[in-house]
Amino acid sequence: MGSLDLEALAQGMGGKVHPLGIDVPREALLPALTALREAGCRYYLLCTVTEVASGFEVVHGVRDVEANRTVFVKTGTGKDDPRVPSAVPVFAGANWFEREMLDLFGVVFEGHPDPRRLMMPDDYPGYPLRKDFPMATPWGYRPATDAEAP
Amino acid sequence: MAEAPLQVVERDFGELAMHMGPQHPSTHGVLRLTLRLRGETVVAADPGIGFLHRGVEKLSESLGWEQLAPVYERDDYVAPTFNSLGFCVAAERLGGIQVPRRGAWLRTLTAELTRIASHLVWLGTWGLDLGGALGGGTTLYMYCFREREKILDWLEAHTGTRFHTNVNLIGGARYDLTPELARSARVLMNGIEAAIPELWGMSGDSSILRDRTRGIGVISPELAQAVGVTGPVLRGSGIAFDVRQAAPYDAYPELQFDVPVRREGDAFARFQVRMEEILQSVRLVRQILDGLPRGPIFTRRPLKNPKASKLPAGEAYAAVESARGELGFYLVSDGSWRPYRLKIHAPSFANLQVIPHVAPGLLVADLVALLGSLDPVLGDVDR
Amino acid sequence: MELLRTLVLSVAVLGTAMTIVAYLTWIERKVAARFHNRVGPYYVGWPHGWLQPLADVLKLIIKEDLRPRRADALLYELAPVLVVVPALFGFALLPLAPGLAVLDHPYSLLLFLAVGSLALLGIFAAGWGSHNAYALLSALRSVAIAVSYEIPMILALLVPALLAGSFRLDDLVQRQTGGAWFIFAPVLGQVSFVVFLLAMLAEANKSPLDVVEAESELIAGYNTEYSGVKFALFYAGEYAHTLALCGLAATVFLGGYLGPAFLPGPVWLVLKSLALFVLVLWIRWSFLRVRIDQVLRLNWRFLFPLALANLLLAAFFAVRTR
Amino acid sequence: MTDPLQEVADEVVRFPGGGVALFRSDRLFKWAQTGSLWPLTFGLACCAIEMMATFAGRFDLDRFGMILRPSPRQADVMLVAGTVTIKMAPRIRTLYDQMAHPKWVVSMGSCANSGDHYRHVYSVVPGVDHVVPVDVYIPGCPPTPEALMEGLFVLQRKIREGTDGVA
Repeated sequence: MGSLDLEALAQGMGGKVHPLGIDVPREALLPALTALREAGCRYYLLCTVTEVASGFEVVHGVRDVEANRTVFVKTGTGKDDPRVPSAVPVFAGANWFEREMLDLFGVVFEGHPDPRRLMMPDDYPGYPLRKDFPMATPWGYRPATDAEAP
Repeated sequence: MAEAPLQVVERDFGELAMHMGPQHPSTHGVLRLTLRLRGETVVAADPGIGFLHRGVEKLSESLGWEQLAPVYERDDYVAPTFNSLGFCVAAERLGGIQVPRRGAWLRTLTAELTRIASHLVWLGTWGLDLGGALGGGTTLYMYCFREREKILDWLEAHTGTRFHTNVNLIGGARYDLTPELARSARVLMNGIEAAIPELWGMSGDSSILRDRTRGIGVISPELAQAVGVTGPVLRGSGIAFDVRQAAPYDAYPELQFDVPVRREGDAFARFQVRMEEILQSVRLVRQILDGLPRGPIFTRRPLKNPKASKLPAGEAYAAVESARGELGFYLVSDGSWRPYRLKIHAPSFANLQVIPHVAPGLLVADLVALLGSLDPVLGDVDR
Repeated sequence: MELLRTLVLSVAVLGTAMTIVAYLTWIERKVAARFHNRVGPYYVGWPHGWLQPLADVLKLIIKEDLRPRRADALLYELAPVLVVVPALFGFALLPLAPGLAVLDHPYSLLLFLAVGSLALLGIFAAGWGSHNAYALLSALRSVAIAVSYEIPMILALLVPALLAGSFRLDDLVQRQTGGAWFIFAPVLGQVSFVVFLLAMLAEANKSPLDVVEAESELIAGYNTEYSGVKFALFYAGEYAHTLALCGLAATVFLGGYLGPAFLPGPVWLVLKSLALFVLVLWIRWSFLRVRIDQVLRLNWRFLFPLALANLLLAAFFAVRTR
Repeated sequence: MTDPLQEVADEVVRFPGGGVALFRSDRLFKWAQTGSLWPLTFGLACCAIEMMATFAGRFDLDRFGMILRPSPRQADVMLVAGTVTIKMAPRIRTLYDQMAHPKWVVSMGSCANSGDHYRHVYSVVPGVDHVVPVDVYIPGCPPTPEALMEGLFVLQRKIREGTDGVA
């Protein structure tokens, strides 16, 4: 799958090409991933989120193992409504990656089968990896006094 | 008083919900498996992680480029040098920094030695899983750790610490190799090569291990690719993908080695892949010792003041082949003295995702065998 | 007068048995260390840790004796006793010298086996009583294994009984005088000894068949919830049960107290049992663990038919020579 | 390290004329407790690997009577080896409460001592002493096996001389 297809694919989806892969609008994310899958990128690498000025930038990494080519599919979301369609229907491997991003960034993945927190305790307030989240938030563990000990 | 009518209570035994972990001898650290069992058979298994989440990605947004390598070494603490190597390779790709040949070869030397040590820890703890702390498993664990101690002694002589060695710098290696160390490394490799048949005899040859691991936790190539498993788990399912050959870094373009692959995709296949990888690593170390080039070992001295070292703005993704698989760093830099955003693709994180797909139908004992064959390290998973 | 003799003899036998059982833990740790080429207990009781068992037992005694709140009180407290008493009872039946045994019963072989399997009740009571999922799973497994391995064990013991023509252990030993130990019987002896050995491994849950107390899967098996004295009882009960079975094997197959004159009878019995115990240790510390369904399959598909065929062969052989 | 039995021996008071020997019982019990300290397997992070190497053949803590016990009921010492996170802390507290008295806690490695370089991270408890009372702290990241053994000897000395563990 040569880079040429990337150019055509990006134009087709109304996005553009960037050094690590393609950048597509939110609605075109799933069609782009499915197209890449058909073109041979069946290996799911990772999903990450970067907080940029305009909001959150969700990046899915997929790879064609035979052709040894890795494509990063980016889509941007607004600051106030961080909603992105979930890639789990296309790639089963996205499950935990997306749950981690929900847990640490608060980006909501619509259609995710099991949207729970992955890393932090379930009742943890706030999203730690956001820039506005102070590093040493004192939501620490306060030891159970002996009275509460089971 | 009239006899109470005998009630026949027909009650389906139903499922027993049970937690395995997080403090459990065989879960390789703090992993909690929420199991639904029907008798001994697993109906559903949901791994719960986060018990060792140390917020490394948030921490790395407040540390300078030079200060980060030692922090990442504590992620995958069974094979530490791969983490700092992965970060340095990614930072060098982002900043376009050249690494001198001798420095690159030295980095590959410590990486391959760490791979052998990590596979020995895996075999030892897998023995404990399959054989129990008061049984034959401990014998396998003792023999594996005896060999590993020799490697750790050599690393201590070369770098000063047993396994968090801080050998890798952005732009080269920190410690040079003296002739005596090269000689003792050769003796070390002969020792390891002699020990592998003995370890194989204690584990691979015993029919008990074969019966316990053959056909257990079969991962089909399609599932392997869809879930994105990596390393020996991926190569155990018939997909010959190794970052050292796909995207070679440091000294690998100039070294000859082959990548062991198995078709069956079960726990025994992964066992065979890792055992052969140890032998390949021994071969690699010997090639490095024979052909070590002369010259400097790093291009830029590690700067005392972290604010002085800046990397250009931009994004980069680079990966290394750690003992557990593809350890990738997705760097986003805004040109300042510290990274803007950094995502670590942890191999154990991807490998653990396969459990809910493969666990149903296994016995509890098989689940332990499957978990051992995936070789997860929870520091790597939780970051 | 009779009562006094039995009392003195039983105190003597029980005393030596318990000290041997205590030192079995030391033997096990030393033999295991030898397999791992390390040192094993050394500094507690200076030369080679010979006071280690005393330290372990004393520490366990002064530990806090606790019971989980939701545990079933009766079962939880009774379980350790139910495990230890049947194991110790076995020592009463083993003949120490011609005609000298604490309890000389015409069917002492069968009595030994009957009481021996009572220990299973204790294990199941512990598993069920301590209200812990792991212990429950372990209790279910122990019932499955013990029931299925009783049969080959009994069949294996029937062969020497058949050859000796009596169930009295003393007669069995008398029959083996002059070096004609039953293990040397042409085919029957070796096969029944191996079958008995395997059954013993499962019964006393020693690896590779120790699925009952499989740490990696079930933490500490049925004694997960026990601490202090009760755990010490379990610990001693398990070793006593193994030593009793080794003693039985020595009596039935290796000619109990028979041996060259320079050592008294009982010492020969002890030496042979310890030799068998070290053999069990050798097996325990060198093999990985077999899975629960493989343990049962090994029994029903291989051990049980083999024991039956062996018994038929022995019956045929016995009729021909009688 | 003087041999504990020697100390117990010279405590023996020869009853004048009679064959009876008097022991001060707490010396004997302390000798038993230090002679068979059973740690609870509680590996969290890198220190767990170093702890396993210490229990392996080369450093072999079995020489001092220490066997690893998986269940908290049968353990005397809780060896906390690794970073304590806020998600793991309640479980550490539960395990500590399940252990039978007299019990001790050894905090191994600077992560357990004070949280080390993860000290200011949102998900890390800065030191296990926020969760359970600690008897001995072992510095190092990770402490070498010799350091761990030294820490356990200090615990033995503390048991022998100091307070009898946690009340």
